[in-house]
Amino acid sequence: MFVVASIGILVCMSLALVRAAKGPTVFDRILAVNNMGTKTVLLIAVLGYLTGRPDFLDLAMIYVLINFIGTFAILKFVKYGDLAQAAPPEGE
Amino acid sequence: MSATVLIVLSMFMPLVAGLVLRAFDKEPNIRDGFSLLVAVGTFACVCSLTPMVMAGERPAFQLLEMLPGLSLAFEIEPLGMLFALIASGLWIITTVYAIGYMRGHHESNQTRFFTCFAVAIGAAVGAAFSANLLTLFTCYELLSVSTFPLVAHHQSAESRKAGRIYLGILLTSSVLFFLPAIVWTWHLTGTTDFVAGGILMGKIPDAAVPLLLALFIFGAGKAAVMPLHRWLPAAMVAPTPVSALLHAVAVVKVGVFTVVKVVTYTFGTKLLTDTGGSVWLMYVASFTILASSVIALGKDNLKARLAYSTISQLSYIVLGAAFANELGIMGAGFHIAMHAMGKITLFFAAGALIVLVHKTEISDMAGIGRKMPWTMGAFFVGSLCIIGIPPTGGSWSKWYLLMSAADANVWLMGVLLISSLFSIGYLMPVVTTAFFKPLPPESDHDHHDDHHHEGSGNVEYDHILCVIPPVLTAAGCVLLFLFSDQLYALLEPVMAANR
Amino acid sequence: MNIDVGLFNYWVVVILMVAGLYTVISKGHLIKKIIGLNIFQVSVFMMYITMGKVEDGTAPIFSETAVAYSNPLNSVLILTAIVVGVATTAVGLALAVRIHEAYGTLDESEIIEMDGGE
Amino acid sequence: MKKTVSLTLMLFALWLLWSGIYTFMITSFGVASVILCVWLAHRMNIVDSEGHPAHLALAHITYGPWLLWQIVLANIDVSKRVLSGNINPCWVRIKAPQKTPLGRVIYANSITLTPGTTTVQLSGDELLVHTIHREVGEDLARGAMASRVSKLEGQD
Amino acid sequence: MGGVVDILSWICIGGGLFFSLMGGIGLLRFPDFYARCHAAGITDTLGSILILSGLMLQTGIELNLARLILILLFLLFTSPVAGHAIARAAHQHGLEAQVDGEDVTDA
Amino acid sequence: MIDHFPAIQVALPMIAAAVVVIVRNPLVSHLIATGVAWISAVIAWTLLQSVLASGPISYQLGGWAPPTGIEYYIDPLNAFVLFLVSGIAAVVFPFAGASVAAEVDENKHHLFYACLLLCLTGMLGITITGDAFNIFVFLEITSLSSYALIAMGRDRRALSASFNYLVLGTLGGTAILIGVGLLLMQTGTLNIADLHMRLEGAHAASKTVLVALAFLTVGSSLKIALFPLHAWLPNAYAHAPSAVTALIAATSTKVSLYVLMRFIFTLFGTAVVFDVFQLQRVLLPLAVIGMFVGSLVAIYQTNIKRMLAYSSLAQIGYMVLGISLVNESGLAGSIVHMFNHAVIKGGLFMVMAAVVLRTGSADLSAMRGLAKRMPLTYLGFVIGGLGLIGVPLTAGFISKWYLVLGAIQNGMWLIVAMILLSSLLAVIYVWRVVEVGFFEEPDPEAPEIKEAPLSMLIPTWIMLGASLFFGVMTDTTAGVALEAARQLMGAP
Amino acid sequence: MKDHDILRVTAKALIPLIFLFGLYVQFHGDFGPGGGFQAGVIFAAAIILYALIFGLDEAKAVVPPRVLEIIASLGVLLYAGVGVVTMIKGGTFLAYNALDPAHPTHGQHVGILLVELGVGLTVTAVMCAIFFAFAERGRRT
Amino acid sequence: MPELINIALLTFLVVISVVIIRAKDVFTAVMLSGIFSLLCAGLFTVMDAVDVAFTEAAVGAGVSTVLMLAALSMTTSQEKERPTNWGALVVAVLTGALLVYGTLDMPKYGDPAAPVHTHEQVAKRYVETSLVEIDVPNMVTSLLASYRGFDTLGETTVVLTACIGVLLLLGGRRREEDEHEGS
Ligand code: NA
Ligand code: NA
Repeated sequence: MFVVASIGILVCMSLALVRAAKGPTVFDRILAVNNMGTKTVLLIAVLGYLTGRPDFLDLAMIYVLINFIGTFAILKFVKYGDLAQAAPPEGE
Repeated sequence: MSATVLIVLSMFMPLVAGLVLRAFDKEPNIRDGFSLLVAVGTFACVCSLTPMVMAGERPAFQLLEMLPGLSLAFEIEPLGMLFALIASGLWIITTVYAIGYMRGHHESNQTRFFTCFAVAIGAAVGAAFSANLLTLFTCYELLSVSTFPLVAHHQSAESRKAGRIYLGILLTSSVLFFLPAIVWTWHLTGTTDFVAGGILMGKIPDAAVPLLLALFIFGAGKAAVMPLHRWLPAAMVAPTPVSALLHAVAVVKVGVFTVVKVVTYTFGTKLLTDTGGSVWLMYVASFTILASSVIALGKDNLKARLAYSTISQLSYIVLGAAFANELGIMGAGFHIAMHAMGKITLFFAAGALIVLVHKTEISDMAGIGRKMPWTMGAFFVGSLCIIGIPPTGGSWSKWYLLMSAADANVWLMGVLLISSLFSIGYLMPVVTTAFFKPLPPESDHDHHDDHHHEGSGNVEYDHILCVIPPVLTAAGCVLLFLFSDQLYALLEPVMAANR
Repeated sequence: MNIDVGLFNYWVVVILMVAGLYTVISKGHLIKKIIGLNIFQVSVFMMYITMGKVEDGTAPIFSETAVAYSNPLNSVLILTAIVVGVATTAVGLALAVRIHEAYGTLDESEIIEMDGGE
Repeated sequence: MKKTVSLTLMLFALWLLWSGIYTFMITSFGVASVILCVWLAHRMNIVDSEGHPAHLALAHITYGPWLLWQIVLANIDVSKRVLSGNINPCWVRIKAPQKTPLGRVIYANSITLTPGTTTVQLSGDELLVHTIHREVGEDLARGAMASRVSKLEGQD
Repeated sequence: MGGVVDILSWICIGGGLFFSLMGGIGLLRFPDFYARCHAAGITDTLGSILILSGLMLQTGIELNLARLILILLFLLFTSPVAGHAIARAAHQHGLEAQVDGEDVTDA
Repeated sequence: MIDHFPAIQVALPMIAAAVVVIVRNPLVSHLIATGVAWISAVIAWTLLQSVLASGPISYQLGGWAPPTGIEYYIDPLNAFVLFLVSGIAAVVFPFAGASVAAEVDENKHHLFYACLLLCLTGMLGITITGDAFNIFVFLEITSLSSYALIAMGRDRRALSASFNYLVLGTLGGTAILIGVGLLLMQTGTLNIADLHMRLEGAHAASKTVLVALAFLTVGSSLKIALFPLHAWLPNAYAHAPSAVTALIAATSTKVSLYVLMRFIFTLFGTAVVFDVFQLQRVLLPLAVIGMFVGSLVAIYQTNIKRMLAYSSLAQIGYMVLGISLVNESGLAGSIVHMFNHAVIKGGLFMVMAAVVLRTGSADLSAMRGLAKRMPLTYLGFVIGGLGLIGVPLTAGFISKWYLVLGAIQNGMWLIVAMILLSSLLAVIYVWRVVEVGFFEEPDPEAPEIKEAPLSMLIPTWIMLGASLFFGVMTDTTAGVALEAARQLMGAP
Repeated sequence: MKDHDILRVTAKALIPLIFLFGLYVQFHGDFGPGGGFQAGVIFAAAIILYALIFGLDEAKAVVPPRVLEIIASLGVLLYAGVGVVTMIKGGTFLAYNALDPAHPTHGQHVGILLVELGVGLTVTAVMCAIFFAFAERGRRT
Repeated sequence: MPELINIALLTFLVVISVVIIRAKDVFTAVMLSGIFSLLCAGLFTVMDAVDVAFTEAAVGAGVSTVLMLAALSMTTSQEKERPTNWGALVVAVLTGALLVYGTLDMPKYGDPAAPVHTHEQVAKRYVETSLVEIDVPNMVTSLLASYRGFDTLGETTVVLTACIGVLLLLGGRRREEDEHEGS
């Protein structure tokens, strides 16, 4: 059962991966990557059950955090990194 | 004083003096006086060792162990004693001469000159006293390095190029051939010590003997066996006292000294005669003798002619070693001394011509002998010594070599005779030109004018410091003829060991 | 049900290493090189972890129900290696930033050109 | 102060939930950890009604299930659209009626959380929302969710 | 009991997978970035909720249940913020949406 | 206390680095770094004497006996390298002061000294450990600190050089990681002695072990900068701050070479490496090519730091050559050349640091007539240069002696000629510099240049004095090297 | 981004939780996955998130860079210090048994706790310091 | 059947790495490398290396990505067009071929009899006696902090070194432009 769940999640991830690879805009990629992150959280959670050690859910927890912070870093980069070329950022 | 102290003093006095001299950069008189003092002191030390060696002692001293089982050690045997005497003795005279020459020539960097000079003599004495191949090699290289600044002394593009050729050939040959020869010897025998009668007997395959010998001979590039002779004429750009040092006293003599020493103390003449390992060397040496004589005949520049003469004369010594018999060794040993004395006389004279009347080409020297009778007279005596005509020492060495050839390879007697004729041919015309051709008009001097001299009017033909040395050495040539017994007695043990 | 994967893991790991190595050597953008280095290193980590896996084993944290544990040694080594990797990445990125400030580019060949071909 | 105490308690409760190991040592580490967290939070100046909306905890009990239901409905709706391809995107500009920034944030997040609507901008009380279909947008503009969130805020 | 819970758990996970798949397909199919945001939202919300619920059903009353709930809350708390932030960034960046007709307003 | 010297050897500079970061004061940092380097040298010397007197030392970190825990294992070889590294550091650290003050921002001095200390920590750690993975960890400490130190050079090229080194160094480190992993897979252990024991058995000739050997060799060769894996070295040496160049050039490649020796001789053993896998057939040609390429390219350099860097390539060739001769003399030559080259090259780079400090350039043209202005410094260059050539009475000669002896023992006459020819190339590039300094007149318009400060001259001359000293007093170098080579070649 | 309500509110709520999670990971490394290193990264992540949302200056006010340098060093000193103490107590370097010879496992526990704490301190401080360095450098573009 | 997931994840990783290589925009490559790390972490979980998975997620997907983005924001994310570097490809593929050759003698995946699991004083001891000797349930922690505690001290030092390195490189004021001109 958990194998099926994992495989299912993996399939979903592959769809997101295609979007991440295709783009076309940066934001599509960010969206896809963020989405993959969420799916990885689910995958890890399921894997805990699959390997018979569900006590490792802390792993999934850290994934959520990392995904969140990572997304912010990306956005900060997009906003101040790329836009800085066009116009200076308004304060920090 | 004990022998050890004397050995140390005779080697290290010059070396230390070289460093101390630097302190007197601004005080030329103190500097030159000090140089002379050290030269005399060194000679005194060497001399006081002589009776011991003549008495059959072998004073020895190990400085330190350079590699496990390989030491930097010194032991005085007759050949080395002879060489040390020549080097330190002639150093005194050369110093006197150099002071006159350098001052007369207003040379710059005189301190560097005297420093390197002192170090070179120290290295030469060290080489003479060395007890093993490693020590000899060390001193040999020290000599190369310390004489480089002397050759390149003028700092001109030409002299730097000459310096490069000089150091290039000497270092290349020694590192490429001499060093592996030593290591090979060590590998074969487990020692590099000089032992009377040689160490290689029974430890080396017969076929390898000529090869190892070749490595040693060409490794000692200072012996100027063709084709490794190019450094010698190149080094002619150096100031004349340097040429004297290079061609008579230290450098070339270390080369041939090494050859003789290796033949007698590493191979042993018996090994060479048994295996015929040195036959090839006889022919190479003979070729060098003849070829360089022929070249010398064609040189108009006096120093260049003397240089090729030197190449030729050195190969006499190598030839003596190659004969690998008693008389050959004796002749080689004798000729080290005789050629030193003769050739230094010639260079002193040539230098005097340069510094006093700015003559370098033989064709310009017409009649100069009448203006400078002492100088050119000395030149004449020196020439006799080189050619081998009595009453000069050169006649003895030539004689021994001739006898040795009769023993080893009769055909090569012809080479010796022919080359003697050649040497007459390239030396005597200088004397005849100087004495018997008329002096040209004064105006000819103009094109020798350089920034040291205001004009040609104040030519000083007989500067005392430039005249006394050649006269002294010329006298030495005659004395060596007279006291050959002592020399024979000194070298006799070497022959005995190679019987 | 166990599928015998045999050496498949290792082979894929090798493919990843090749990809990483290729990126490092061939790419001109310095940060991309660092990404390549990361891929290369991570695939090595994977090699270690793969060899540490024991069939029917579980994570090497004590558990009443476990029948076998996978090898903790490999995990420990790779923990250290990961840290080393991120340390290198940080220094490499800092260098890249400084290089961009100094040269105005991150392209390797342009930098070499500006250095005079050294 | 009230906020600090409740944050402390909440964090400690969280520790106990996470930890699962209730030895004296580990629990005292927990106490120390919580104190450190609170201290740092104070240093960062983030212990306020925004950062720690304890006062809304009760309100969420009713709002949560309602929102969940909305999410389910919206999911089904968007899934259908994925399959059918029936989309007609449009922008929706509405005012957030909530009085506090926190309230507006909850409202904006609720909008985003329900698939089919995404808050793109929240400036002041102006909301710009992208919707997958005009119908969804018009539905949002009617303000059912807005009043729910306002009520939630009002329970304070 | 076990059987019923398992079936429920299956249904939850299956449903979660279904919605995730829808999200994935939407992410691929939808024509522009803003529309794809909505598709991504499916996975973020119902997909996660159902799958994690399925796991919760497998867990029983223990600490891991609390962990799962916390993870779910974290997810639900952070994903709209992230989704919003991405959309906002795109909007500020000037990314045009393919929209038909007038903006809808509440006025 | 003495029992714990192995641990203190590594822990002391590590702790000192952390303390220096906290202290922050530049002067105090410099003093701490210098003091620690001196203490390290004393400890290393004590360890060396102890190993020579009473055999190898094993120190069990964490109290776990090997192979369970990590072991420090000190035999003559690594005791020798420990002394080499800490000895060089003891001279270079005090020397660094003037150079660092001129080349590094003042508010970063403490970080710079911390980095130097960490570099030292790493090198000592690599050398002392008996655990294959622990080597990797400390290798990375050394590498990371080196990257940062090199990048501190004034020229922007220091940055690109450092980046290059980072990329290649990381590839090298990772290659070592792969090699260690493959061996772990085959044996289940990381302890070098244990690995050796287990590799002697059934796995000796397995494909995995062969590949492990290949990766370990390539990995260490990258760090050694063995031709053709040397691309990082010339620029790194040329553009790093002078004091850093002196330290790294003298020690870093030596430590990596030590690692290679450790892998070849202790881990795999000569039987596996040379009899089964015939590694010498690869190393020997590479070493020889490296010797010539390094020397030939050095001849054409006008930047003298770069010239010396290429000369290092050639010298590295000698050291690897010694390994690939597979006899005691060759290996002893290699080991003793590690030491001798460290002293010589360290001294030469210190001379160049003084030159750069005074003239602001390492270019040959800047050195015209410099022998008059900076006589002691320039004489230092001559001494070092002679050592590089391998003139008797300098340390370089000792190395050449053993290498030539090793080659002759194998009957490899061509190799003998190669060794000697390549040292003649050294004559050319050294003499160019000597000529320019002594036999050309300085640019009359150039500003008056003073002799280097005493704080630089004294360490420089200590280093060069050592190159002379160890050219004649060889008990501690050649003697130990012979002993180490004997043990490595498997003699009882 | 500071004035952005949604992010600000979210961050304010999340950061204490992340801190706590980091500390949880720090102290439960003995029982489950995690330990000093992971804890350090998580802890630093919270600070980085704070810096991302509230700005670098605010973050530096909370944890000054100089303090980070000191903490980073203290971590290493703590770790190495444990080793020194074990040496003084008669064991070898890092032989925790020597910390409590009567109860070796207790010694191990104490040792492991302390060294993990050292790792955590260093990693937290270093990750923050590195991020600050990058952010500071980038700000002036 | 976790092997299936294993294979699927590995395949994913290969695809991602290819996309990374081909991506012209380094920004995309950075984001994908974050995902790469996340998936690796998943793989590590399947292979029972939970601590490693934890770390890889935090480091690979978190710290590295953030730092790369920070670096990119100061530099440029556009990569210059370059022709395929066949030399590099050959080197990389040869390295790979060598490794594949090396795998041929390796124990199979998961083989409990592999030497790495059966060394009496190493793996076996860690698994079997660490609970007695150290009494910590997480063997990785026992190993990391005690049996191989010195490695971890080294690792911590590496971290400190990186910090010092970055501060040396990026700390303080920037240098003037003219100082950068090469000599
Ligand atoms: Na939504
Ligand atoms: Na842990």
